[in-house]
Amino acid sequence: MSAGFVVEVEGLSVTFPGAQEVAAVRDLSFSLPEGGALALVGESGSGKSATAFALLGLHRGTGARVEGSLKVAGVDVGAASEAELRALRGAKAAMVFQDPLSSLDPYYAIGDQIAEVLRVHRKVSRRAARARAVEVLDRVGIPDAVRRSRSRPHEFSGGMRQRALIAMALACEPKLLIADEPTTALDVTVQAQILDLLHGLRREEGMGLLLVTHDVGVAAESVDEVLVMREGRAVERGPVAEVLAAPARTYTRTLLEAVPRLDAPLSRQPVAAGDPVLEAVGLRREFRQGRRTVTAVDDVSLTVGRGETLGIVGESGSGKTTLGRMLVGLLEPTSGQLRYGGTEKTSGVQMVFQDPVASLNPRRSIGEAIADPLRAAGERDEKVLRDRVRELLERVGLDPDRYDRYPHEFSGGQRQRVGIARALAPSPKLVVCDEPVSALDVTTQAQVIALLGELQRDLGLSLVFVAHDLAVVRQVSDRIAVMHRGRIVEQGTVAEVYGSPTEPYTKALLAAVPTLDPVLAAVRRAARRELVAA
Amino acid sequence: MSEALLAQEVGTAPAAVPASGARQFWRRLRAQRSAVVAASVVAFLVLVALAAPLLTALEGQDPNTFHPSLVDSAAGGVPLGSFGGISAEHWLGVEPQTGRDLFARIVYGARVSLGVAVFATLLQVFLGVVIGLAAGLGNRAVDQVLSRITDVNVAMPLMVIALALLAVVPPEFPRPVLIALVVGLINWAGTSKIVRAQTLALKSLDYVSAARLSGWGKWKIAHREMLPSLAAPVITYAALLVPQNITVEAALSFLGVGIKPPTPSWGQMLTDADVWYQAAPSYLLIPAALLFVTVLALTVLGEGVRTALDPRSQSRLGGVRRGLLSRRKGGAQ
Amino acid sequence: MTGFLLRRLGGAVFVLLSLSVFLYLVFYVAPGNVAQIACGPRCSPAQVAQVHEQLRLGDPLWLQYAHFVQGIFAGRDYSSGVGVLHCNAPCLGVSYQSDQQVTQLILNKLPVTGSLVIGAFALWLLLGVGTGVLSVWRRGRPTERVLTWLTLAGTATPVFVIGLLLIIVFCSTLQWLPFPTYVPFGENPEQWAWNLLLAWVSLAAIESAKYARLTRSSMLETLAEDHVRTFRAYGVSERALVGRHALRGAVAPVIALSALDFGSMFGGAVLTESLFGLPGLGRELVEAVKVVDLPVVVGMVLVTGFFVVLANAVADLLYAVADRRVVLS
Amino acid sequence: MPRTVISRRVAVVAASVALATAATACAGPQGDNAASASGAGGKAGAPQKGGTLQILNRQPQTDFDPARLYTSGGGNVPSLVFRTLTTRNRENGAAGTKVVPDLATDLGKPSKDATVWTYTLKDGLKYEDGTAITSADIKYGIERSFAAELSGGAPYLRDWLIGGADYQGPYKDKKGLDSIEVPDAKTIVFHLNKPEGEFPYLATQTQTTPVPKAKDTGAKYEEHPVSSGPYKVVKNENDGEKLLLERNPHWDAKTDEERKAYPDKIEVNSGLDPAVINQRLSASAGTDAAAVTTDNNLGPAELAKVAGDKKLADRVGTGHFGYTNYLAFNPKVKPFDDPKVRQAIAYAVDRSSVINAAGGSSLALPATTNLPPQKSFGYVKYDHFPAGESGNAAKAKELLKEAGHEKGLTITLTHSNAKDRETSPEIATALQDALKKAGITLELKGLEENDYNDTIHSVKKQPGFFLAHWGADWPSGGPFLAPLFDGRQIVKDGANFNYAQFDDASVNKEIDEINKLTDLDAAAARWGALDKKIGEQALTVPLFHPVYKRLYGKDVKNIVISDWTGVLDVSQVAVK
Repeated sequence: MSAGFVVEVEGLSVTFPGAQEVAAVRDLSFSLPEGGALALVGESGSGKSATAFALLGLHRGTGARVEGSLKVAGVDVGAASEAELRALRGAKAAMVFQDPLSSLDPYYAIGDQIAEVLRVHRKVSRRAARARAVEVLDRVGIPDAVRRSRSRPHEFSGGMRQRALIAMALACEPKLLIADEPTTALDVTVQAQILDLLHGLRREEGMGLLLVTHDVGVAAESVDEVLVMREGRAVERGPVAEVLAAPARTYTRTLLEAVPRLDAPLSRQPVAAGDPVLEAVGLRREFRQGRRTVTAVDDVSLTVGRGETLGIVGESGSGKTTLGRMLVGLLEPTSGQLRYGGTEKTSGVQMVFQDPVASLNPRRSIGEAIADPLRAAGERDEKVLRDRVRELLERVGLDPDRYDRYPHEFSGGQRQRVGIARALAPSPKLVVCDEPVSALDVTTQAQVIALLGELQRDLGLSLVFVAHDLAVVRQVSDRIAVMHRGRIVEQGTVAEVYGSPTEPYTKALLAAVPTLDPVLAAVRRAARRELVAA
Repeated sequence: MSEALLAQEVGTAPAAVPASGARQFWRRLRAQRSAVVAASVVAFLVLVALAAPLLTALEGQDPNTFHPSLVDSAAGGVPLGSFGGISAEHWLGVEPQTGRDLFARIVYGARVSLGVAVFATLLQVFLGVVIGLAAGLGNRAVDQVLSRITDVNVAMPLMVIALALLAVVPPEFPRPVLIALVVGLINWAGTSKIVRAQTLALKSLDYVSAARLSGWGKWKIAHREMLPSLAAPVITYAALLVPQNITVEAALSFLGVGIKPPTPSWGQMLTDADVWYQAAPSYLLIPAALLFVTVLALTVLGEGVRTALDPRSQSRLGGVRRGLLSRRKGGAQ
Repeated sequence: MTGFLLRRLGGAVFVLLSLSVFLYLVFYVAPGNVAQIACGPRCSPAQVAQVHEQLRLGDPLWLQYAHFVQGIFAGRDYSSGVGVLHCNAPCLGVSYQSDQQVTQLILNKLPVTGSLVIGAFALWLLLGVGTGVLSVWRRGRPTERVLTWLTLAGTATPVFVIGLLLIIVFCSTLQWLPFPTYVPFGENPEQWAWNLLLAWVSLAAIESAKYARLTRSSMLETLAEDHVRTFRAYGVSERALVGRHALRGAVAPVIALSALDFGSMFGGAVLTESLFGLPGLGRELVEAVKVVDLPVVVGMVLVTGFFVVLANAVADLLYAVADRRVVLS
Repeated sequence: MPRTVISRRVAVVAASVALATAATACAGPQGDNAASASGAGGKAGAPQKGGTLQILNRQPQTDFDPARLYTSGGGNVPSLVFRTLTTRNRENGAAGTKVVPDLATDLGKPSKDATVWTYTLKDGLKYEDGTAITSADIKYGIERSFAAELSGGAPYLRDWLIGGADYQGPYKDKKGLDSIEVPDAKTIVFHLNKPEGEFPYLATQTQTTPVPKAKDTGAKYEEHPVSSGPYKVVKNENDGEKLLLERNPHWDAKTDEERKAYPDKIEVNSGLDPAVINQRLSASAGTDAAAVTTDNNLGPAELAKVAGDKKLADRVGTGHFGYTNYLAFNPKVKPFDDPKVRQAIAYAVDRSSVINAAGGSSLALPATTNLPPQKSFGYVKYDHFPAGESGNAAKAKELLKEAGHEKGLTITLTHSNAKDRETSPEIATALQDALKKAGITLELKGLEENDYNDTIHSVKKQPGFFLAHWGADWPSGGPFLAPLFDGRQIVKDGANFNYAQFDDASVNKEIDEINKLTDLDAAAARWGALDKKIGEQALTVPLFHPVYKRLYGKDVKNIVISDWTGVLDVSQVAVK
């Protein structure tokens, strides 16, 4: 091992063969000193994950072509035998994955899974391995580790699972921890806890950390250095504070600018709310799960005025999506009333969905999808239809000539634009956007948000913006409603809710949002610790 | 969990199936050598069945003429000559006892066997789709009723009910049609379960929700948004049903309630031939081998269709890679 | 759990009652003079009328059905001539043709079908899962191709073809095995097994193909899942990935399918029973249909239907037990 | 291999009454010619007592009750347990068609006009429990057979005994049947409503088996019928599927000249597949060496195999049972009302292809008469419409032309779907092919077995043209011609066997006249003549008479096959 580097990468290229060969990583070089922390930051398709996988030789046997020299904890990954590779994996370099639920075997107890990994690398008895499993579970902060080690993954919450996965990584005391989007699937408060844990572990165990993330904020919180990647190449590399504060490259700058910030100046002038286009009173929705009844939304009342944007924030399971669906009439409330500008009929309300892939029928052209509401309204004249759809496509920034194309020919952001066009087609008064940008890269995200704002201004639309990301919501909303366990716990203007939150839950949420300033991040980490301690 | 098993059988949930146009489907089907071979075999058999009158005219025989002089009456009617009486006039020999031409009976039999299987499958698919859709789209009560009816359908022993039903219907009713009807009527539960499960899955998809917001009615949505997505699993399942139904026809004939003489069918021939395995082995082996080859080819083709429609099972390499790189990103939800 | 069982029970009762109603209707319109068949070919019209009355065939359909249902819950009395015989609840009636109590008849046939199904079941599970695991373990190599084709061939072979060939080869040509005749287990366990062997093998050959495919596809699916990637990334060997993680993923579907097949086989092995001269439920059923012996047909279909319904419930239950992520509903 | 076997009673309807009871009775050989039949077949050496005889059968002995059995001559297995007033002569060939005394001392003493028949029982007759057999038990046994619960037997007692038509059996009618008198424990007197010279034949049927009233359990009696014969039922499992018979110690060979009873035990295993039975018999391994079957013939395919194996061929018993397969017309239906059409069809029939379809010349003999070619039936050879071996299409066409069908004729033949090679599709398709040559288009209407039986036996539904068959309940012309051609036996609202619905005063009168004869040889001659006369009407087209071939095990000796049953007699065989 040369000069105390745990990772040395020289001229790495990863190419996926296929009808269209994809060069995921091109000529990438970097190194990570022992005990150091590096973040690979990039948007989708930047090759950051392919790089992480290459470090453990996980491309072997998949047909992917890996070139260049790779040294991890002293092992030449390219030349190592299967057995040598296996000895590397888990023991010297361990990986933590994005989705903790699917990354654990659903059929075995957590403790057994950790013990299995341990026994692969160390000649220890089953009993000793189990004991070590409990030890590491305890280490990552799982309460009552002895008992919980006998639980299966589905009996854990998301954060707990991620802790368990980290415990597994710790089991063999590796020199390097590779964390691949470790918090992307988690709620923001949980994300903060996991990042804190990783931070603590790195300091206390002296492990190297390679963090792979799309979220600059997450990187800012956790590492010493960042490597910004784009289309398989390194764009910029440097100490985290430097790169984030004074990016040298345009792309880095664009990326940073696109990241919604809690501390950014408010771009919107609060709109004086017009007549209410939507009034909800005492909405309640129950679901039956087997014999239990779960209340997803509980006694929610809200009003949306003409031209106004109401932001609804909440973590997973807070009931915000259920609420959104009730507002447009996709779900019947169990009780409560909905009035749309004086009538109870669901009309003039449309929705933009979260997943741009799932919200378009893959078997129908986008033009047809957009024309649907018009046809349903009784428009039969093909020419009128076509003209209107072309107009809409143009309005959302798409080439109107792509009327007859199918969804898979569009990128995620473009598809979301199609979704918006479809929602606009019947000239609605109100559009409910359910996490419209959470599936998009930050740069795309910013564009779509901008588009929504523009449309709202031009068309006098009212919007309900449902999202988990506090910064995004802050950016687009006039008023905010914070949801927690089916109820609205706090409601007010952006300035009120973000500036002087009254509810502890709101405070906790805001405290958990990662910041782009590493120094501030450290301060807030300390604050969080205090909050937990308190 | 029977639905889960059926899902395993037909592959993926609809949401995961990307837009695979017909062209893409053919490309993926053609990429599999076994499927291409199987498809050729099936095509050949279909051609043979269609061209039966031509082929027999070529041979100069027909399936129903007796040739008492070609069998040894005193020895029970075993064909004279070697290999079951194979000759220039009778390419595959003759049937014991009657002396009818075996080649002619086999090619005509192909018509019945394939026809019945295809028709029965179409019926099963039609009923399954209608009932499954109705159950998936209807309200709780409709779903309950239809699901229970489906359960009843599952619990019906095919052979027994077929025996009973075949006995009830007047003999004037054309048998092949009847058998196809009965098999279709008794055996649609699998399709309807698949369709129901997929419909329920589709119902929760965003693009279906979007269509609802467009203002379309329930059935219009079913027709426009769901049916195309149901095609993949249903076609896959149907491709596996066809060979099954060929076997069912043969089995019904085997139990004595199949196609009525003198109409030949492979099942019928096997039934008649089974006792002759020692005295006239070719009489048994030829239809048995044909049945085997047909069912095998159809099964392989069905597998191929499944693979072509369900890219998830496309290749192991792809599977592993997708496994590695899936869920790269996505909402924090 | 209790709710699940109760709902299932309700469903089962509905299914079974519907089946019996359906059969009553079908047989009501079925041709064939039941009384004449029961009486004998040369009975005089007067005698036939007597039998007709004795079997209560003159009752309206609904009343016949009501008596049938009553029999299930309360038992029935019928005349032996010299006295009154009682058929205890659950009484499925008395055969029109042989005067036997249907319950007794079923109990007589059940061991035969049971012997067939249980033996074949064990064999096909062993063969099927073994083949599936082997083909996954050797994936991409010639072994897998051979196994894939073998299982395809198994799926494609009708049971009577395979059974016939086995009989020809082993009983007729090689004479290694006796021509199959059912010997009760209690009488001679060894002969029982030898006589059933070919039947087991033919059923298993076909069924195991299904299991091999299911095992293989479930395992491959599991292998493509994220958690297997996790363990691969932790240095766990391919053998352990296949044998421990992937196989575990196949357990639930295999168990569920087993339960289903096990249930449906009780009424569905007609051909095998026929072919191997096993006087089991399936064969009896087919024969009863042919002589319009409604009580026997209804009784047997109810029993086999019961097995199917039971198997469905057991399959769901086992699936949920094997795969803890599933919620019973 | 896997023929599903239909249940016994249906078989009965389908097949001619007697044969179908194959399950219980019937069968026997007479070699290819009388020659081979005369010498007892089977393994050489004198038969010895002892050993266990295995019987491998298809049909279980579901009805093991003498009241319910429909057997010819007392049946085969039942005859081991049930003795009757008279019985068939247990000898090879034609000698076996004689009726001989069994429980009775003689064949019965008729009154002068043959309406009263008196029987005296032998001395020393006992049941298996040692109690004496009385004539009252025989009367009771007969009365039981009138009960609806125990239906199944032949119709003759009901038709012939005074008051029989209205009697409902001893359970409903405790008073009993007055036309059977038992003046003392040894004597039984039957009063008939008309002269019946063939009553001794009827007395061979199991209904004349004594049943002790105290032991009668009604419908359950079949589980353990009380034996009067050489063997008693020790085990009866699954409704007659497995039987074990052991010697009845109270049976006295001195009272029974017919049953040899060599084996010590008899085991009956039934419910077996026909092919398996034949395979086991041909392998003849282990206990199967001492095995026979009483209900399973060799099929054509198996025959082909046996033909090539001399050793096996030696173990085949061949027999002839009085039985005819024929085409039946119902002249009430057009165009079969026209005798010329019927004759044309008779000319057009290709018997060689029909015989091939029936199993070939070894299993079927061409038939041109209704009566089987046996002396006891009074067989008179005739061929009124000679078709030759393969049909006379020219003559048929000519007749059709005369009948106004010069452009050809399309008719429907109704047949059953049973795979019995009798009324089955194979025969129908063979006819279809043959009639085509005469310009007749034959459409086939195959009915499921029940439907078929229901249809052809119902005067209302009966089609104009169908496949049928008939076997005699005893070897005489009476039970053959009377049910088929006696106008008074047309049953309007039940099972009718006079398919032609033929009612001719002179024929009816002749039947009555013959029935008066107690000289059975004289009667036979008159039956033969009557058949020839009826044949001129072309009401039927006789097709073939079946030949039975059955395998038996290596160790089986003393094979006796009478023309009465056509199959080997299990009461005669020895396994030592």
